[in-house]
Amino acid sequence: MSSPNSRLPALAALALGLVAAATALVFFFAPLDADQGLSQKIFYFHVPIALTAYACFGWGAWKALLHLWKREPSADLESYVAIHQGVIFGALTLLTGSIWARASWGVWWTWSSNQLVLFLVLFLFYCAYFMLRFSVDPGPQRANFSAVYALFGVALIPVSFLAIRLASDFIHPTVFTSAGPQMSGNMFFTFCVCLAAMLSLAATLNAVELSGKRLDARLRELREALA
Amino acid sequence: MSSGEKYVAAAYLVVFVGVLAYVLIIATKLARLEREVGELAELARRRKAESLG
Amino acid sequence: MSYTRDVGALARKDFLLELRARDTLPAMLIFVIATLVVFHFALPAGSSDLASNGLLWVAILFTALLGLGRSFVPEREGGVLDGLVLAPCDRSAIWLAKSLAVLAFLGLVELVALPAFAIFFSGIDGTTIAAVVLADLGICAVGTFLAAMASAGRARELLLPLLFLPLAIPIVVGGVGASVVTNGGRYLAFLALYDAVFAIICWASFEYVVTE
Amino acid sequence: MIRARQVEKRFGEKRVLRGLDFELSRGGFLLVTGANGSGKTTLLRLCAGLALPTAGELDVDTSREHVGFLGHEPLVYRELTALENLELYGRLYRVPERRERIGMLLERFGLWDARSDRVASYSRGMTQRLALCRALLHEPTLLVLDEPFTALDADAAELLDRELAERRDRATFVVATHDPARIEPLASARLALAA
Repeated sequence: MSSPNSRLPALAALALGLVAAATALVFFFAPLDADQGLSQKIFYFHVPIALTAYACFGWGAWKALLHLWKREPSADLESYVAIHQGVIFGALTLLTGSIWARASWGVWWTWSSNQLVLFLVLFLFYCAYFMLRFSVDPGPQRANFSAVYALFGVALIPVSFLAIRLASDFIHPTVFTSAGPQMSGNMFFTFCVCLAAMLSLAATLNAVELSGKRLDARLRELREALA
Repeated sequence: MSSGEKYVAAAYLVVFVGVLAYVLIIATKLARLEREVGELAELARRRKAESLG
Repeated sequence: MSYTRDVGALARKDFLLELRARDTLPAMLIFVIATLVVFHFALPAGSSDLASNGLLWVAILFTALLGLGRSFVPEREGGVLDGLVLAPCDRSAIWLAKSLAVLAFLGLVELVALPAFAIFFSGIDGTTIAAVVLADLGICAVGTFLAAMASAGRARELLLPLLFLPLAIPIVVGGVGASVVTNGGRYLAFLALYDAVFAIICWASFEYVVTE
Repeated sequence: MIRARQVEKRFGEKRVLRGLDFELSRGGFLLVTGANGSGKTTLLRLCAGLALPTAGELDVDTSREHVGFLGHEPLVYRELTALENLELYGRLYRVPERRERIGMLLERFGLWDARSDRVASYSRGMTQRLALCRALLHEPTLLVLDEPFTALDADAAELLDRELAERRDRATFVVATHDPARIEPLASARLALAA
């Protein structure tokens, strides 16, 4: 709680640089996909955003574990903010995924894209996380409930993934490959830069929100001290 | 614009708008914090004046 | 084993409560039959048996939800949960006993519901019954855990379905898969995996739900 | 037995207890007084182990099975009978000679005749007496009692007086009350909480 957040500007600068570089690479460097043409470029940020959302959920669960295990006082807030971030990126995944589905298959939603369906399930799950969190009064109970539910989340991700893979056998037998054909080296490089850009963007937003929350807490302390 | 271009632009727009919405939320929060700090500064100033006077 | 004795004492109390109040079991029974009747009218004539098989799982899920929503009501009145938490037994015994009680109620309801389904719609094979048993384990383990959390919140009745349904989607996938695919072995394996994973998580973390 | 150093308890933004210091030796009797909302109940829940302090240290030198807690709520199932409730707790606490002990307690607190009635049909005083039975069932060595005289009539209150006096040298007590006169003679330490 005490360390001055000096890394935040550096992180923001990194995110800025990477996002700019990623955008430039996507449009001026990466070769046009032979099959899908221009709309394949959605892939360069749709997939990194999805992976970033997973990273946020994972990070939130890790902090939740630290809360339950080591009783770190700041872990509850950090876990909550990370999951909040994950939900924002999850919503973006759904939206960009929907647009991609429209561009490549001509429909706004397809149950045959396992990634999209998985995200819908996770999105619902983490929306319930917020309902749970805000139906309990602030305090240790709220922190515990949130942490336990966040841990359920990381168990649900692989289990749901498996479930949706299994379900595609009887729900929708035709399988599209959503990653498209093999990526060339240039495409892969662009993809990696995009992923780094999204991760750093998420880390920056995460840090901004956390420092805002800490500021809130300190203001409250100050108010109490002055009152 | 071809339809491919349109969809790429739309997807970019969605992400951009998402980030901007985030900025908006942070901005309202910042405004609130600024107001609260102002109130506290005022309180501290009055406190100081009282203790002097 | 003192752990099993604790679980036994706690589960016995839940059966006593149900015998005394008799509100959960009859409600679940009537609900599940009513749901099946509604499904008959929801399915247009000529719908395949596969569709009704899917609906069976919806009926089971929502009936379980009905029972789960009631499961921690007696503890809430009179603050009994504090008393149980203070007792020297392992806290996970509270969860396990409650899960067993809910499982028993759900099992009893299904003893009526599955034959009723077979009469109203289509026959049920052994794989489906195995899937129902495995799914019940998962539903009761996870559902009881979430019901304990939901009952401590402000929006109790509202909260439980929201918490539970996303977690129940894999159960539905496994259950429907087992009942509609000819060789459903891997769906049963998947249900067993689900039960194991979530039962362990619930067992290990229930302590944090009832203590600070 | 209990040592508190700079104990603080807050629920979110609300601070309930702040900078609390006290010590209670084995066999002591701590009388906690204070107005409504001064944090008596919170302090007792901390002592019983139902809650943890947000900051500071609170050492309670005993294990869970030796704590007897009487809270605001009776901690018994309303739809079960007195006997069934005590049976359950007796099993969980592994009380030796459970039946005899339960019978003796019910007899002493005047609930024997109502032992097979649902708690929901009890008056508030009877419920409070049952709650006392529950708290004393396992012969606790640390008794944490929150307003034990609530809803008791004159006879029952006198009974409780005797019960407390009799256990005074066998157990350590933490008792919260807004009416300290009644148990003042038993107290070895006092803690007044400010609102």
